[in-house]
Amino acid sequence: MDLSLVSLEIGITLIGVAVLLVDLWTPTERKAQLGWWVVGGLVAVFCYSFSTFNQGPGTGALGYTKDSLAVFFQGYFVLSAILVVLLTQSYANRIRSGISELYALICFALAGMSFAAGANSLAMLFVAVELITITFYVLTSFERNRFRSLEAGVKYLILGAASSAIMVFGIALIYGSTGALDFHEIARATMALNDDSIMLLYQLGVLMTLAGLFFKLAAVPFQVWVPDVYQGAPTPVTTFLSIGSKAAGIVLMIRLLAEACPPLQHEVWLRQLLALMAAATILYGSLCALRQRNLKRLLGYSSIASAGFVLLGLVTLNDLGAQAVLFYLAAYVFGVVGAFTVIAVVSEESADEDISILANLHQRSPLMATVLTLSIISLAGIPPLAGFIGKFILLRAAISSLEVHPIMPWVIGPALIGVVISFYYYFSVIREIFWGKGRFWKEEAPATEPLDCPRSAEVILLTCLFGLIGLGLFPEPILYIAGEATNFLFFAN
Amino acid sequence: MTIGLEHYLIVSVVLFCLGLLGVIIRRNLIVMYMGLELMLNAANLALVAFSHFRDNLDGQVMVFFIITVAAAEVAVGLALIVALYRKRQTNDVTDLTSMKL
Amino acid sequence: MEILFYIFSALTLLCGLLVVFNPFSRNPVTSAMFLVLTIISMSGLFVLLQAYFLAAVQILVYAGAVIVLFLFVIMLLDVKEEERRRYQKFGTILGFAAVGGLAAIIINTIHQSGVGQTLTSSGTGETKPLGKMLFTEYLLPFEIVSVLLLVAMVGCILLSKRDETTEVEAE
Amino acid sequence: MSKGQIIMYLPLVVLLLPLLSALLILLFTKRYRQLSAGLSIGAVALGLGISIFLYASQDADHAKSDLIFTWLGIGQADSQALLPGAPGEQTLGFDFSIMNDPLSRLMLVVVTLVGTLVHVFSLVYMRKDKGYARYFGALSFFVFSMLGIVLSANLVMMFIFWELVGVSSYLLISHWFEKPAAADAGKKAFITNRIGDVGFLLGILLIWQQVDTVNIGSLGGQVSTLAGLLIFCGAVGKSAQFPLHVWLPDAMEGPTPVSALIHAATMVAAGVYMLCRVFVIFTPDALLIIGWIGAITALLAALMAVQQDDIKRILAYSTLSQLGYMVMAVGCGGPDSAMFHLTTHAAFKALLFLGAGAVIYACHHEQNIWKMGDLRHRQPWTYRAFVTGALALAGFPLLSGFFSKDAILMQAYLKHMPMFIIGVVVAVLTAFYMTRCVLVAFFGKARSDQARHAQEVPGEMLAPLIILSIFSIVLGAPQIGLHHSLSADIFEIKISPDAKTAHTAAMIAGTIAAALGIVSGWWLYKNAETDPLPSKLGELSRWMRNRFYFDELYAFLNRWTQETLSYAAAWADRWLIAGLGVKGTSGAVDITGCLIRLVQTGNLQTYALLMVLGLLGILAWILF
Amino acid sequence: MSPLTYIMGLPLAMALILAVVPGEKRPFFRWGARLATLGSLLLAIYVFSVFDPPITDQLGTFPAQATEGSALEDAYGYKFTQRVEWIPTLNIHYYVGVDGIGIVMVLMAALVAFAATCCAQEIRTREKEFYILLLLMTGGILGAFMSLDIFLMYFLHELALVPTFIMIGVWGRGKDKDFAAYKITLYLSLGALLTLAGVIMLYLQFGSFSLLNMMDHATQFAGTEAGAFSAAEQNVIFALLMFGLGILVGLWPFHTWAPLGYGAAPTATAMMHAGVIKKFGLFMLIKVALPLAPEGAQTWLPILALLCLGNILYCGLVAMRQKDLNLLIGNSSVAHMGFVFLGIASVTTIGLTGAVMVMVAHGLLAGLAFGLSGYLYSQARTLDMDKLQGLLAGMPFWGTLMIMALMAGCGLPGFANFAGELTVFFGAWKVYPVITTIGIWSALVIGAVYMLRAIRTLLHGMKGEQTPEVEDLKHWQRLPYALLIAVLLLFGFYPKLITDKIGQSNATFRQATEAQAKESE
Repeated sequence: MDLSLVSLEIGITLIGVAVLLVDLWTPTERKAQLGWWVVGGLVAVFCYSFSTFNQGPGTGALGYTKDSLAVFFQGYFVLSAILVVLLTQSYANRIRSGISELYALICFALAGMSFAAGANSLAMLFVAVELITITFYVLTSFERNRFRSLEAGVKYLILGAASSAIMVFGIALIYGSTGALDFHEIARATMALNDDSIMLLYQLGVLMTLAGLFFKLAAVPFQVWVPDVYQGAPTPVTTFLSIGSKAAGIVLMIRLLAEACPPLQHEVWLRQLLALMAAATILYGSLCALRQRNLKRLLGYSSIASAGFVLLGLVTLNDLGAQAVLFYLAAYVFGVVGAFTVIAVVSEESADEDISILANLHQRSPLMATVLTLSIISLAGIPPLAGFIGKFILLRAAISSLEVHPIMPWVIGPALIGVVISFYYYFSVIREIFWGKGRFWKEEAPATEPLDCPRSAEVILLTCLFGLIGLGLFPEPILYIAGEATNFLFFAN
Repeated sequence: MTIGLEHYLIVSVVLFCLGLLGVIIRRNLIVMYMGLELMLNAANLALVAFSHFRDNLDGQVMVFFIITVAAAEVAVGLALIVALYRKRQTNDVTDLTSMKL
Repeated sequence: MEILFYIFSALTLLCGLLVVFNPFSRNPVTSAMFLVLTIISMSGLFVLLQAYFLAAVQILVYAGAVIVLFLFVIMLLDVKEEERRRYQKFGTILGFAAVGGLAAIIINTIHQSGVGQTLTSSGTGETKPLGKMLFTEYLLPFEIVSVLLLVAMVGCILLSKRDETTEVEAE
Repeated sequence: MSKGQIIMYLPLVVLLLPLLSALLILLFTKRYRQLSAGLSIGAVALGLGISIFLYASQDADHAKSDLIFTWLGIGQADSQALLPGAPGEQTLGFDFSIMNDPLSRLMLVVVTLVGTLVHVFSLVYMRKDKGYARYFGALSFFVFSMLGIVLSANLVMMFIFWELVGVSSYLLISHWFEKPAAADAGKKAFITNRIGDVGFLLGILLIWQQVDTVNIGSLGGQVSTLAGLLIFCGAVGKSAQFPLHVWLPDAMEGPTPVSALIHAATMVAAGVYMLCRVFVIFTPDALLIIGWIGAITALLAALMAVQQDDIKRILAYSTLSQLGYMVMAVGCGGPDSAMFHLTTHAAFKALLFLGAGAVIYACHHEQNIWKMGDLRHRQPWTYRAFVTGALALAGFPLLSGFFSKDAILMQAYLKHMPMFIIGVVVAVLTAFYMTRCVLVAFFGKARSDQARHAQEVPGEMLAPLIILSIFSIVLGAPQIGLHHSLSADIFEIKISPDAKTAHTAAMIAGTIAAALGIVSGWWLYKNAETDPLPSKLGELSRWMRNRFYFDELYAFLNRWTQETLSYAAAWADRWLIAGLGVKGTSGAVDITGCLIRLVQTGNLQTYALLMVLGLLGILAWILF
Repeated sequence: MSPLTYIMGLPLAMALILAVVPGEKRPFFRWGARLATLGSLLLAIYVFSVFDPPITDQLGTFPAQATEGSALEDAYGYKFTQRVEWIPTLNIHYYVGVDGIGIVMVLMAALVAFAATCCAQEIRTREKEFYILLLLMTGGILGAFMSLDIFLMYFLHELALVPTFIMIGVWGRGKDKDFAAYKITLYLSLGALLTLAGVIMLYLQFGSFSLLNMMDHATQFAGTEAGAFSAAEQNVIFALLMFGLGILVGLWPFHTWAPLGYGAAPTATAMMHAGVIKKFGLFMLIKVALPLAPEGAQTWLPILALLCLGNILYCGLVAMRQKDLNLLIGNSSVAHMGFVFLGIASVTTIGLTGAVMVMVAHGLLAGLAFGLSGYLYSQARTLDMDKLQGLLAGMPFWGTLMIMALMAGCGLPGFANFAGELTVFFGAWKVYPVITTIGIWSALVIGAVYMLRAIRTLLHGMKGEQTPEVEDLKHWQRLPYALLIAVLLLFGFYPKLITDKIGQSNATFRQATEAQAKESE
């Protein structure tokens, strides 16, 4: 096999191992600086692998293909990993020891994600998912002297393991009904399958496999873990969780639906299922967040809602929807990272995560206030920021399949309602920034002294600033790439 | 009657459900892990059965991976339990409710 | 043949049940022990399915490693058995119902699909092709699993090693 | 510029002069009292000159309107649209064009004449007022809008100036805006007028729908009764006909010269003028109703006037009844006599008001006639002028009022006998209450210190009185030929055969009526200390005194219709829409959110259970 | 480069500049904002003046761009167009240009914006943020009125959403300003989302966002079964647009946000929002919904007519009961929207022209009224009419302007409002006689009642005992108010100025009215 196919993953893994090794000879106080090297390495590796990437799908012999979809997501993952590493670095003094292990683990998770991006067989899917998940078990409980971190870790581990067990059983059933693990062979086999009795088994398998992916995506009814884990995990990990592992679930789902089960794409029940879940997820996320005061939990709920939007794009089961999903994710990164970065800095300074810590932020640090506001606006999907374009094309995709599926109004309606509801809590964050009362129940005036954020955090903030505005005003390039990546993905329509 | 694929599958399904039951009703984290192990093993059984009756080894390869992953999972999980126990002398899930709503 | 199958499967299920739901003892050690039995009897089933290699691996990895790990931790933390009274009736009943429903659905589906009738061939369980596949066709997942093990190792070390610095409550 | 063009543009000049002065005063000269007054007077006086010139230079062509510019145009201006024209596309265009025919010219003279005199009178009367400049500005603005009504050649234009007259009168009535009564009176006047205007506008729309034009010149007979009556509503509001008459007496809260200008000569006359303008559109039924409205107004107002004590209010009610007279005349198909009476009435009623103003000025703003008395020695000239006016109003033979009233009575005699009778009764009452007023105010002995210390007013105030008294003596005389020119030239009304008998009958009836009224008044009020009538009439007099409780009735109606509705609406807005609707929805959403959150118990096994249940549900739903 | 781009760009550019200026330089922000809006105003006046007759290259100094749609642009009477690719994937362009409606709206918006920036005196804290937000708002709405690409239109309009929220929250008045901020934001976003759905459906119908192409297609579709989109779809789309945009405008019963929000908003925001941004809904309704979904319009317009009765009558009655000046003005402005809706509901050239006239007039009027009340608030710190009485003697200039504003509000001839309402009545009379009658009653009587009550209590009468000491407008403070009232009078005395311009967009009107005309045959 030619290693250039997996050069990216190999590179990433090597970076991870290298960090582990270099760590041994690095004095403790300078360990945090390794982050810059990791970032540099990631950029270099990505550029190299991208330069050697030859258009057209790579071989699927090893259950791995490097088509444009994979490349898009690998780029996405690398970018988010870079941002997360930077965030980790500005978060370093929370992590007393093992900062470099943290970098390494992020790299390994990244490797898993980029394998997932190209996963082309159930075995690959399973292994990649497990690599990601198990890494995240460790990452989530990384601050092991914080009880909440451990609690989050345990919860995530048990629920995650349960869901992956379910997924494995589903894989077993698919394998049993088609006798293959490779997506294309499965597709061929299902085409051949004529009697629907076996088909039933196959459907069961697909459903259970999807359940495992829904868990990663945090879609109702597999969303319950999200708020606790998001709250307990270290903020960089939370960020990675909500942009990385969610996206891995999405790409796997797209691949599974698009490549492994062509016959199901015409099934009504699949659309109904996705539609129902999309509506439920959006409403659940928006409603639960209404009274939420813990910022990380709030963003957890909001990420549930956005998972609902992703499903809204997937309901269409066509290229348009997939393209919308891809762009939505691209826009989503900057919003989430920006928000979490500011929250990380501010909550670290005031040892609290209540929304009231944002009071006076406009005065304490205009940059952070601006970025947080813009991120929130973008998450809420208001012009002129990236999030709006994302929501726009998602709605476009959904509405465009309006006449194809009669269920659509029942998704779009709740979606719109959910958006309006979500505005309430998004705007209460903005309110807190600009005229918040602080801890009014303690009658203590909010802090006013200027708040300085670390260099690396500033880099992230500026990146997000440009990303949000740039994608909002000039979405064309990403839209084009996303369109290319999802071209002729689905057989149906 | 001869033992067919279906019998094995039924066994695996029941085992799977037992594991799930363990996760749901037992509050001792360690036992919950055992439940998870049972679930994975059930899947293994199904895979092996299928691969046997289908004459192809992909299933067994899968099982190989699953076993490894399960081991890793357990290792991490138990380490986590150790850390947790250091912090709060418990391994009962009902004590892990500091974050809610 | 049938006898063996019935014995092994009965053992598997019984011990599995006793792992999770032992009316006589809530002690994790007991559960661990029954887990061993489950594993072993299951590897017996593997043998019946002519997956000899996997049967061996099963015994080695599980009975050999995993269970030991379990017991190790149990001993390390000298876990007392959980008191009976803190037992949510509602949750249990609902859990039984849900799981039972799940089982019913899956079994029913399997039965309807009739794979049992359609697939009735029996191959020969050699290990060689397995190993071949593992290192050709499934090389990449294999490597990934190795990375995964590395991660697990690092994770275990990180999580279970004591901090040099004094432990402070973060919240 | 040819003579024709000059003639064409002169009315425009007359129209714009007061506007110009008003603007100048508002923008620049507010600080300089005399300058402002000078501007205003100059404008209106110049206007008077031009109008007299116009009126004198009668050229024969009638109903001639000149287009000045297009005020508003819709539907013409799609020059380069490539699309084909839509089938049902309408166009709408309102021209600003001025009516330049003898009728409008006559009205011009009347308005500017009275206007000038009132301006002059105000010079002194308002001297001590601190809103002097503002007063003159508003006065000019009023003259402008009044002239606008006179000159406008289509109904929309007329409506516009109609409204402007309303607002300027509002400004003038509540000139002393710090006085609550004045402010309220202004408000009442404006809103009452607005109610009439609703009808007017609806009428315009209906006419536009029926004959597809709003130009007065091209109006024909093919207008429905309803439209005519709706148009008439405007007149009802503006010239205070029953049932919208209530605002006029309160309007007396304004400065007296204003009352003289607005509520005697011009604004209230606008309604009648408008009726005469669009006379052609009225169907017989419409005319009948109009006539009766006029008759009722005339009678009611006369009865009310009998028992008023405030000198201005007496005059106000007499104005009402005289306006009723004119409207009745229109209703009897005699626009000429209506216009005739309008003209003469303008003269002597303005005279009376200004006289009253002089009296009030002398008595330091004492308006109750029972607190006056014996003023004929203290203000001899005012006395003479006032008496002249009173006699003219009472229809004393050979004075202007006599002739104009006869013309109306004659019309009534010809058309509807009942109206004739009412007219005669009203004539009697008129003579009676004027006699009462004169006797009580000027004869007997002074009943208050203000009356004792009163002395004759300065010349600037006397001059208008003198001039107006001359007019009110001679204006009606057949030798002047006003009536003849109106009936023959302007309205082209052919003399009906039995006009002779009607004329004699009217003349006799009028004379007798006047005599009767004066004699009874003399007999009752010869040096009376208090009013003898209440004792004689009892209940009836109380009703007269309280204006037959119309205000109370309207207040009641308003409270129980519009006010109640508004309360209900406000309540609904607050509690149903904003409360139940909006707050309810948000509350419901909030509660739902709180309930759903309870799912997040934080207990791992609950979560696991939920997931399994969810999976179970999905599988059950899909696979069965 | 079309001058329109500058009109929109100046405020936005200035917002960027101000963003980098350190917050201490407080005068800089005020004058920068004024400069930018003044520039837009002057340009707008220039465009307005050379808009008609049709511009040829040697006449207009800005040659119209030669685009493939130029024939269409001429057909629909659009000038000063500029078209640049923006998002090819979605077939979205930066495409600006004005027809008659657009140009009058742009002029109005620029006027009010300039006045608003001048009236922002009261802002003493955090001026930097305030002026940046104000400029964002201004640029966005100016752009929305001139964009020929519906996506761009929507996009630019939404720029105002967040600034409104923050402005009300930070610089707002009253104790329940938070509630007001949330209410206005949620309402507006709900309306915007419904509109967005409608816009997307339109886009999927026509495969393009370009207003002109869509209208062109619509005409070709009209009648023909093939390619036309069915009446059912039109019904859905028109309903979405009607209610979505209706919410943005305060269509009954979705109006309660308006008085509350304006009552709580700082002066400049209230002026911009009540005057300009609120008009966007109507603008889009006329420019997009009517011509593109005429058959849907046939279904829904009668309902709109009924609902607008809610505005005209009900809100008028509500206004009669208001004790707070801002609430009164707010309710009356909601009531005035009813006339516009009436004009729209009677899809006739006259009615639509009238509607646009009312939009312009009311924009100026609302700006003026809220500016004046805001000044009063800055003086007296309250707008409760029980506390404020007899102010005319104390502040003659302010009082006179207030009287004029209120009089204009109750449709006095000589002000542009009267011309507009009159036209609306003429347009609607033949279609909805009863509703028109009620409208006339409301306009002439109810309006007069509450406006005169306001004058009576606020200005006339003796000075109340609780009335605080207030001082009149000083010399140059008068500028914005004088400007607005002058324009109101100008358009009132010579409405042909705008009716001629509006006539330029007859093509749009025709397209809107054709279907109805067919219906009536």
